[in-house]
Amino acid sequence: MFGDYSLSDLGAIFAMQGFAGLILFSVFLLMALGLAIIFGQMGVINMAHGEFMILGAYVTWLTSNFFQAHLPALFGGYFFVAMVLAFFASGALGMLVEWGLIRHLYKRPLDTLLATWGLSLILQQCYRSIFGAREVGVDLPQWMLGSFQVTDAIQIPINGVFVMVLTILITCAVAYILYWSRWGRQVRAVVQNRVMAGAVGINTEKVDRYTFALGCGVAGVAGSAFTMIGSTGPTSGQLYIVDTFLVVVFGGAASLLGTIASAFTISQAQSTLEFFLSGSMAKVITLLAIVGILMLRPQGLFALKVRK
Amino acid sequence: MPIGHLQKDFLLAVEGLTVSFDGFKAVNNLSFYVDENEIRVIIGPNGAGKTTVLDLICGKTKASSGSIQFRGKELTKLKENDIVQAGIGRKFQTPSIYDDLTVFENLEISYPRGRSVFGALTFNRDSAVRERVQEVAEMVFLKDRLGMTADLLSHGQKQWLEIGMLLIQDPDLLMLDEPVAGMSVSERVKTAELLNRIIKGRSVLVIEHDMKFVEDIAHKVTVLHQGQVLAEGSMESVKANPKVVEVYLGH
Amino acid sequence: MFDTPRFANRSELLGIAVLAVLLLVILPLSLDVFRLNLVAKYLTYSFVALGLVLCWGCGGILSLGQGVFFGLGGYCMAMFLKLEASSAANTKIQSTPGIPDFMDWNQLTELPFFWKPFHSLTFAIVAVLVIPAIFALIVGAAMFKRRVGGVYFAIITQAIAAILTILIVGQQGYTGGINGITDLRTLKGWDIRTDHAKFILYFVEVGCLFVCIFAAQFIRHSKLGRILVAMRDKEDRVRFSGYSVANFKIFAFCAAAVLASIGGALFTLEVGFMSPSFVGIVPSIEMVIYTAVGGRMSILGAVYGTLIVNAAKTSFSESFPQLWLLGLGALFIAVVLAFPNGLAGIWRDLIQPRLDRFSRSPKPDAQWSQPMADKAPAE
Amino acid sequence: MTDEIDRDPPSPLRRKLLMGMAAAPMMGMLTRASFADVPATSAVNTTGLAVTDTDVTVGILHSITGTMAISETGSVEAEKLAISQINAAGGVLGRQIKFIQEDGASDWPTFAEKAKKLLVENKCAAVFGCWTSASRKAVLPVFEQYNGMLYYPTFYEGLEQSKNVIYTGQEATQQILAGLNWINTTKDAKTFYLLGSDYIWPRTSNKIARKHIENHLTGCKVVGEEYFPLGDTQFNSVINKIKLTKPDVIYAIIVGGSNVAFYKQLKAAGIDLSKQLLLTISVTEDEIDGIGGENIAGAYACMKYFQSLDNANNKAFVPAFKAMWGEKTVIGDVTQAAYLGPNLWKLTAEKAGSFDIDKIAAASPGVEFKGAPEGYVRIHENHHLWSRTRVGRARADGQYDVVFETPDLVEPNPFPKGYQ
Repeated sequence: MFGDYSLSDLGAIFAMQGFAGLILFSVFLLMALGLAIIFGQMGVINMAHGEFMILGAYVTWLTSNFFQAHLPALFGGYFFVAMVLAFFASGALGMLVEWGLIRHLYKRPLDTLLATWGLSLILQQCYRSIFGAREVGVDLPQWMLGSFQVTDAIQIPINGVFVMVLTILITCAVAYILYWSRWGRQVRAVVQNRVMAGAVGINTEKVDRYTFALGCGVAGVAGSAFTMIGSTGPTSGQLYIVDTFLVVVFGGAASLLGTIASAFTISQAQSTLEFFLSGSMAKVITLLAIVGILMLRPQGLFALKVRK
Repeated sequence: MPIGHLQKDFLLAVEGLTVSFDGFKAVNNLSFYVDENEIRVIIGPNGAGKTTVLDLICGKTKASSGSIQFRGKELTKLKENDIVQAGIGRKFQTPSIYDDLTVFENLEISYPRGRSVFGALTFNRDSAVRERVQEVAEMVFLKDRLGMTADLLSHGQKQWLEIGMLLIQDPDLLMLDEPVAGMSVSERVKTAELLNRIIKGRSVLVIEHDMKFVEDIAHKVTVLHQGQVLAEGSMESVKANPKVVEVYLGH
Repeated sequence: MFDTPRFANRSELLGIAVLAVLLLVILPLSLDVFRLNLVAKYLTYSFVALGLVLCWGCGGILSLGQGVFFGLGGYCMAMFLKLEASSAANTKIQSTPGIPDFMDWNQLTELPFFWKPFHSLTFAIVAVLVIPAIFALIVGAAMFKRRVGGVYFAIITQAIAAILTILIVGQQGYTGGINGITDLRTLKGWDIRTDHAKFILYFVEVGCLFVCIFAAQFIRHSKLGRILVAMRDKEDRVRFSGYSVANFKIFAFCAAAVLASIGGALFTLEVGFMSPSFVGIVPSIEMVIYTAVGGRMSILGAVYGTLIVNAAKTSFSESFPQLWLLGLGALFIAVVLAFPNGLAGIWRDLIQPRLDRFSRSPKPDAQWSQPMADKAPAE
Repeated sequence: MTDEIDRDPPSPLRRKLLMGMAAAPMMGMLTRASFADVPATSAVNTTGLAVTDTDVTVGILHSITGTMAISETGSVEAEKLAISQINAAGGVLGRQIKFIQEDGASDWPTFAEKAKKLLVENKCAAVFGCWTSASRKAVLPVFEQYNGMLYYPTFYEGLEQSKNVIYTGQEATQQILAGLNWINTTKDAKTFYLLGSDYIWPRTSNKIARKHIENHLTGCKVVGEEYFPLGDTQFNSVINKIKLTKPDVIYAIIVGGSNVAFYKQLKAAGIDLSKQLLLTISVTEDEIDGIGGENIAGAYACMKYFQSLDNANNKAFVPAFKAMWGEKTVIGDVTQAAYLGPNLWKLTAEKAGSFDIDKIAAASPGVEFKGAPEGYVRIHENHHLWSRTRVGRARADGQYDVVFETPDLVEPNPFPKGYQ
């Protein structure tokens, strides 16, 4: 298929294709980070993860409307405000859900799956009742549209770069919180031995609640960022859920590094396959490969061998 | 200890056994031998690798290197259920019984018949099964609890139930991980009595911290420290061993 | 005292009898054919729920891909019916008469090789029973031998459901794509669309259901059933009692797959088409909730749970569709939080004791198998 | 949604069934024709449909929950508007239209179940509904078996014709051929890249487009054809392929949430739709709402109706729609086609002088609706509509500028020779 093209054309395409893979990687990672916290650290299977993301997207939409109506001069910067709001909105909902639902189910992980599935149905219907059944279009500030012209043939989408930078920042923040902060140590202590952590004076309830809220908040930011590349509707969240879980599981649930590596592997595989095959087949082959590898290595890519 | 391979027919021969978890050698080049009808107690400070040794023998953990031979059969390559069928029974540290089933059903499941899928599907609770269950239940002091859900038993009764489940399997080598931990004094006495009764005709490998209990039952004691054998011999000789004293008091 | 009932204990026999009266007498007499056909449609899901009781309730293996097996069974049956409906005479306006219409639209000029055996009803029925079993065997063996379990198994089955959906939708020349296989008309010349046929099919289905209930009861009350429960509790203990845990899990998973597949095949007969919307994740999870509502350990509960949830869904959604979704979501949460044993648990904990007090009859074995379900399983 | 005219409920059961159903504004009753003009029920209804001396019941069957609710909401709104307008003008054959709305829940078997209910239990004289091909395929056997009448609003792939269905949207050749001819002649486009969501409508439409491009447009060729799973949101790879092949025209039939992702990513990748030709048949004003006007401005869409259409009918229709459903709602091609359904049914019933399904089916060919917002439509022998095809160019405000319209009505041809 490359016979007819000049070398420089091909070079440009490979550069952009590599970049497309990187954007997909950022998207996957951003989707998966929140879940990596909730599922990886807490063992809770949050099937409503997509709906938390969409909450972030709706918050972004509301913020953009507010800025358009009341602060048109500051519209260029509304996105940053929106992301912060999305974080807190999804985080707050997360806290509420943890309090009302999740904390009763820590000993029954499979049941969290069913309960959060119910939650996702409720949230979808709420979005539909509140925001309408149609999709909403989020207007982006002008500077986020378009692309950098690197050479004649290579264009780098600005919003792609934005998502990548955002992903790097959030990943670093999450890594810092989980692995270097005092609070992160408490989280891991609670995960490893709830009773003991409680006995040494860690407020396990609070740690649970804030961990869950953090995961949901990160999902909200992800949803906010995805308004740049995807749709915002009551059921949009469902599009992400299978991919997200596979990324986390494939990486080895408890390992942040694993999540990063698995997002990278899956995104590169899919993006490359998409270039050579049709979109549908690329998806099927990627999923099959993941399932196959998980069967061979059920603990995921990066799992510690632990003594039980 | 040299790996002198004596041509004596040991029941269990563990040689050069090593396992490492991410570089940490929980068991390091360990060798020991158990005779027919011997009661061997393994003692050692926390983290010495005692439970890991049992895990390795029964297949729960795979060895990094070394061999475990049971009646001349290499166990390190076998699956857990095949190891059991070869004649090894294992009791876990915390009572591992089926909370949702009755005492009768708990014992029945361990009855060594109908272990394949279709065997289990067509398994018939005939008089042989019932008699054997009654017999074992009597041995482990649970005769009048047969219809009760196992969940409702006391801690000590759960330990006995698990021992009963092993008895009904009738293994040649019985491995017990802290069988009297968490028991009251009277339960402890009863358990010692029980063990003394059931060891007839089989070998037993016990992990225990309770020195009084160890002295009561042990033929031979192996002291583990940092995954290796520190000392081995009769209880008296081990107690007199300065290295053992150092390890125990040093901690 | 310790005689196992081979199929059912007294209270279960009573439950089966009540169900038989309900399905064979009360519903057919009180409902018109349209509503009876709806009941028949719900009952096809209860086959899936039966399988889930064995595999999830007893064995602790949560599969979120039961739709795959429901779909496989349904498609096997639909392929046979479609071929019968696509006789050369019926399809003479096509560019290639004698092949299903969707193939013609996709420029296929010849019947694909894997469709050919489905000219035979016998083959189709065998396929309904065997293909899902083989598929479950492959998936189950690959996973359980590697000790993939719990959450991971659930997520992987979900991924499998996603893969199969994309494949069916994408290969529309061979599968009918997103439309599914529609416009099925006759079974060996017998028009399955008439009211009379629907009526007869209903009874055929109820017959199949009772056969499956008895089979499930047999498994449940065999030692294998107890091993499944034991495995859910303490997998290691079972392993160290000399059982190959993987084989038992594979068996439970295969049994659930075959039950789901029978349900799917009957669905195709009752409804007259099969579509990939059943293969996906959403219906698979909904079927889990039917089981949970009925009581995940209770075989009869699964049937009642399926009937009740679906009846509620239909009647609510006719008037308040929005409310229904909220209601379904709330039901999921309520069942998980407050009634982990579902209807069966409510019956046992609240209703039966009162009945017993009422009748004051001694009931030596009525409680026989109940202790198993006493508490929510801790996975 | 529950303001109903139900003055004389026949039975409590029936009343229950009608709960949740909406009906026309009260003024409908005031302007009703005098009773003398109303033909007797026994004359207009010989087959036991739900027709009384004062009213006639129809069904509305769309997804209002699930993924398809996004698309189908507009159709429900249009059908309700049409019904209320007809009622206000005196109803059909002197009878007010009552409707029962059912939710297909984006699930095809549910559509079949609800269709059956509407026909068997409610005896609806007509049903307005369905959106996706899959839902129509699921209900078609039901309508044929129980002899109902379905008015189906969506543009679709063709290859179907039924006595029991009136297709008020365009079939594929109507929608596709004129647009390709136009872009070939006016823009001198020679190479086409075909894209689609992976299901029957995009695949069949692209097949027709490919045959037309290869066999009927001289010197033109297809340089790529790609399909994506429904709901896919990642298009960067295919966008790179497009950049590599540099087609004159991107021919896109992507639907649902994927649409939004596709156009946003296209824009972000620096493909400027004011320079790169893009022709779509799947993006109506409804979809632009979700995509965002600035992301798709410059693209061409080929269909039969745009909200900005400049004719007297449309100038009455758009304000009426907005008055009923809000100033911000937009009207897309399918919404307009859904509006035709009740009107065509009314005209047909009046022509036939009966509600009987067989008489409606027989009377349908030739029925003209001169008040159609799209201008003028007429039912063809094959139960599809004669209609004009138009090309619009998307503006940043989410509307289309109509840049081309076929001079004559295009004949519907659901089984096009040479395109199969």
